[in-house]
Amino acid sequence: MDQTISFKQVTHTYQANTPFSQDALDLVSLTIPAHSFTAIIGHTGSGKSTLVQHINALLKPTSGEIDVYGRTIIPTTTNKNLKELRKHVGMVFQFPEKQLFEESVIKDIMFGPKNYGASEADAEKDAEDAMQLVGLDESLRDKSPFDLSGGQMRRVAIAGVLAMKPEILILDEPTAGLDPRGHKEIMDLAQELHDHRGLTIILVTHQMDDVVDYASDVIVMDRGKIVKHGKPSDIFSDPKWVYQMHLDLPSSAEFATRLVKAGIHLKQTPLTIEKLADEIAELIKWEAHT
Amino acid sequence: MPVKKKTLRLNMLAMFIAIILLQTSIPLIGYIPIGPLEITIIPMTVVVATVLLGTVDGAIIGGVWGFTTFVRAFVWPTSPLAAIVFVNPLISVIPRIMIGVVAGVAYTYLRKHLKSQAASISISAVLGSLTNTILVLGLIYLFYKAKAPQLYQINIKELLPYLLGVVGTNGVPEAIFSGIVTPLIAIPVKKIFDRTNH
Amino acid sequence: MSNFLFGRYLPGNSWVHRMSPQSKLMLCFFFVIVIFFANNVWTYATLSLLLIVVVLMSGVSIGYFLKGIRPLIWLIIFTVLLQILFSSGGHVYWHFGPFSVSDLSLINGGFIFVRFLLIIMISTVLTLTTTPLAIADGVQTVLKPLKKFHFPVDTLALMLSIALRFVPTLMDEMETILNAQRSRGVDFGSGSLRHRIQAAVPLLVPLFTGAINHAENLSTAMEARGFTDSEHRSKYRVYKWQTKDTISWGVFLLVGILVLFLRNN
Amino acid sequence: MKDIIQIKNITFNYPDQPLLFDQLSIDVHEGEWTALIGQNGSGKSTLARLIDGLIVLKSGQIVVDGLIVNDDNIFDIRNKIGIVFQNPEDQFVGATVEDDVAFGLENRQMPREEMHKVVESSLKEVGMWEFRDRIPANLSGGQKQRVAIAGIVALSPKIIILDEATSMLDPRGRQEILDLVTKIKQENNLTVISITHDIDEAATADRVIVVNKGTIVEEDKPDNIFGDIRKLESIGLSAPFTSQLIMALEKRGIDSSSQYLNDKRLIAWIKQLVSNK
Repeated sequence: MDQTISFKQVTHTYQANTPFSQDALDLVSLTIPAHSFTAIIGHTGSGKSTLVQHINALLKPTSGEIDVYGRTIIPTTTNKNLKELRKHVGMVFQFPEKQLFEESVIKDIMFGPKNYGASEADAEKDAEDAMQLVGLDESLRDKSPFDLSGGQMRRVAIAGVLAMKPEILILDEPTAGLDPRGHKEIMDLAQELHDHRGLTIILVTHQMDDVVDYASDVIVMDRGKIVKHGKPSDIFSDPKWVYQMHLDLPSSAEFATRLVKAGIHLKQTPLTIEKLADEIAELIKWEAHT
Repeated sequence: MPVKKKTLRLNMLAMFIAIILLQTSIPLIGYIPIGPLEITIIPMTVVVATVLLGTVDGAIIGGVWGFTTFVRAFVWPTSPLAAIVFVNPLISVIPRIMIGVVAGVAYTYLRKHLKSQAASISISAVLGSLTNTILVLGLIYLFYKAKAPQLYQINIKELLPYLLGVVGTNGVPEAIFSGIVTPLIAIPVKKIFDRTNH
Repeated sequence: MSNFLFGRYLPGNSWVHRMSPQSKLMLCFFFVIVIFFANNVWTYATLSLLLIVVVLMSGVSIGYFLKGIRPLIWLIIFTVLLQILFSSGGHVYWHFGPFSVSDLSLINGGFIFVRFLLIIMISTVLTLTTTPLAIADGVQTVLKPLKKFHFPVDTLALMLSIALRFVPTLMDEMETILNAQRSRGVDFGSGSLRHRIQAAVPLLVPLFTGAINHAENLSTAMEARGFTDSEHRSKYRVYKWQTKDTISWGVFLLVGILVLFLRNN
Repeated sequence: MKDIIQIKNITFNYPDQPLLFDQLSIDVHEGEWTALIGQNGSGKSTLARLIDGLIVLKSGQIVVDGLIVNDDNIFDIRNKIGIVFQNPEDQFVGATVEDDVAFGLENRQMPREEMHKVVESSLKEVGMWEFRDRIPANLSGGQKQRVAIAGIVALSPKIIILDEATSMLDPRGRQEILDLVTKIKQENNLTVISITHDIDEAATADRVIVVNKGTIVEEDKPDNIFGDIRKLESIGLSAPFTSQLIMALEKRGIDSSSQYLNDKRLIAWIKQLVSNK
């Protein structure tokens, strides 16, 4: 079976009289290989959320075709055929803690697996595994999710998605509102899932530092179209273009452009602090030798 | 009442009004269609409001739903029943207010006499829902017996069994439904409410 | 999505747009009351004529009205059929069990149809030319006399305005919750009755808890901005009574009197 | 320099929860930008609410511009302080942008004609005048925060508190809000307190107070605080970008001998190294 996510000429038009009508897709074609870590970036309203919601068919295309690991979604696909697909595509929405509703942590996490037909015992086992994976202490198991801290609630929500054992995980700004420690923990979890559990990760984000630190591929969207798809180094090599897209550079690249403005010329645009330090060190040492 | 409590009450009521408005305009969270009939889940919202905010505020939220039903019967009726019956403000508003009153009185009493919070909420919800059904039925009967002027004159003598039948067959599953689901919703929501309301 | 309250307003600058919301609101009520008194061709014709004038004065193209009525057409037809089949008296053309069709019931059916149209059209004019906020303000003005009886009119108005302001917010949140639970395998709107009923829980609990958090945070923010109580505040938005309102009232009252003259007693 | 806010030996806890502050004291200097940093749950936001009298102290005293925070003074104090809260959605009271800016003025029973002038000038100040008819649902988070700032500017306070005001915005929106507050602070000679876990926001402050578990860990100029990356990380914060770069350069044998430099000075230093040697 074809292990990719592919969009073929996908268009999505919202009802013309809603204020969101610009947030649509316009003949999008792309391929995301399995086991990749792909970041989707673009300014607000560029169509990122619309794009990812097609991957688990929360939205259906107005025209075109989407293929997710061999399962096809076309405009006429009926809801009946979607459940099987959604089981394989986990979706973590922005502020996912807002979706919690059960009386205990474990029950909330078991909700997904049970909906997809797992027995009580299997669902519980999967939920316990998911708790461990996101680093929730076992003692929280029977507590009400509403008695937890904000950071813990978010883990419960993410565990609720992971318990369904998805092959593809979509994360829509998973670190919004978290402090630096919480941010790092969630991003490290995404990396762990990608590196050691073989999940395909699709990350929607505004944080360019996360893009260069974690993603292998980047999709840039603008006005419902894909304007670039490549490695982080391809995307950020042209600062002017990045700014034109109303996007930011990663901190290191941004700092590098300021160095250039100050007359210090680097060989290439560094994307991480380590690369930047290398370049500066080389420059200083080279100067020192002459 | 301290300012803080007063402001919070104002905003709680505002949020419940917003939810009622949403539920009356979005079927998915307001009505569950079963065959030709539909069960409304809005009485449950009124009961949740009553459990959180007390009898008076529950009655206010019920009244808001009633008023919305009334206005809607003119502007955008959901069924012929609504167009014929709910254009009478007494039929559209009073039963809805009484949901809050009955559920509130019942809940206050049951909380003192029953150990289980879930059971108290469940029984109050059933009573609240039945109050709505019985009052709507009773008032329809009363008004049409008394030959009050109507907006759409229909020979009600023939139609009355039909009207009573529709309201009745809606009312019973509605009450059962309220009894099962309301505690599942009210208990976690009350937890959040009590935490913010210290 | 059948939206009877929101997203219907069409910005404009017509006579009707510029009238004060309180008089639009009251005139709408007045019109509906006058309809109660119509009972023959002449009275219905008079009211229809007034309605046509109002629609023309609103500057809204007729297409919007038709679009507004289309979803209701089956309901109207059904109600009219009920009227025709369940009326008694007059010359009976056809009958079967409790059903009968007579000349009188056909005429009455016609009147009910017109009545339905008139009411829906006049309220559509109101919602197409007035924002929900202005309607809330109109309600506040209309209820102002109740202040004498210590009815908290201003509190009610503020509550209503906050509720209206939060409807789109809660609607967005509801959509996200819906999608989140969908991707956790919930099928909304299908399956057994028990299943459908249970599906309300994962939707409504998050919706309510979110609303409570909004209420709590908003209370803090309002007090930080110097809010104490709703009855002692000045008002930024005031809709003044204008000559347009007086003229419109004059016309409506005249039509009302005319209807009383023309009706069969 | 005058202390516009004096927090003296305060103790506070929420019902059924451990003490959040135990004998905490902080002074805020007039006209300065003070950043209060700490991870989520460290009690930073509670402090803002205590200063504004939105919640009540257990013991100790807070003095704002010469007035003790208590029930009698509360409205005078709220006239002196404007708070921009974390969630842009939850402080937007009015149905439209201009109604929202007017909300605080209505509370103070300002006459209508004056209100219209003030609303206009405040919205122009934050660049949202063209958006005055918009409803909040059609604004971005950053735009809503601008409206919140206009609502504060309209009341001409002496102190602005940013309570995690940028944490829910994207990086661009964040920078725009900080630039706006900086501009308003300069024009009106305001005191700013920014409560944040964003180190880059704190780096622009005159003074930084690090709070952890309800106590002050450190209180100093940003330069002296941001040098110690490990210490910041130990309390759940990250170091500013420049500190991280300096450390990376140290690893490569390039020693700055200074612990912290802001970006301008760091660029100058690198330039000097490159051209001198």
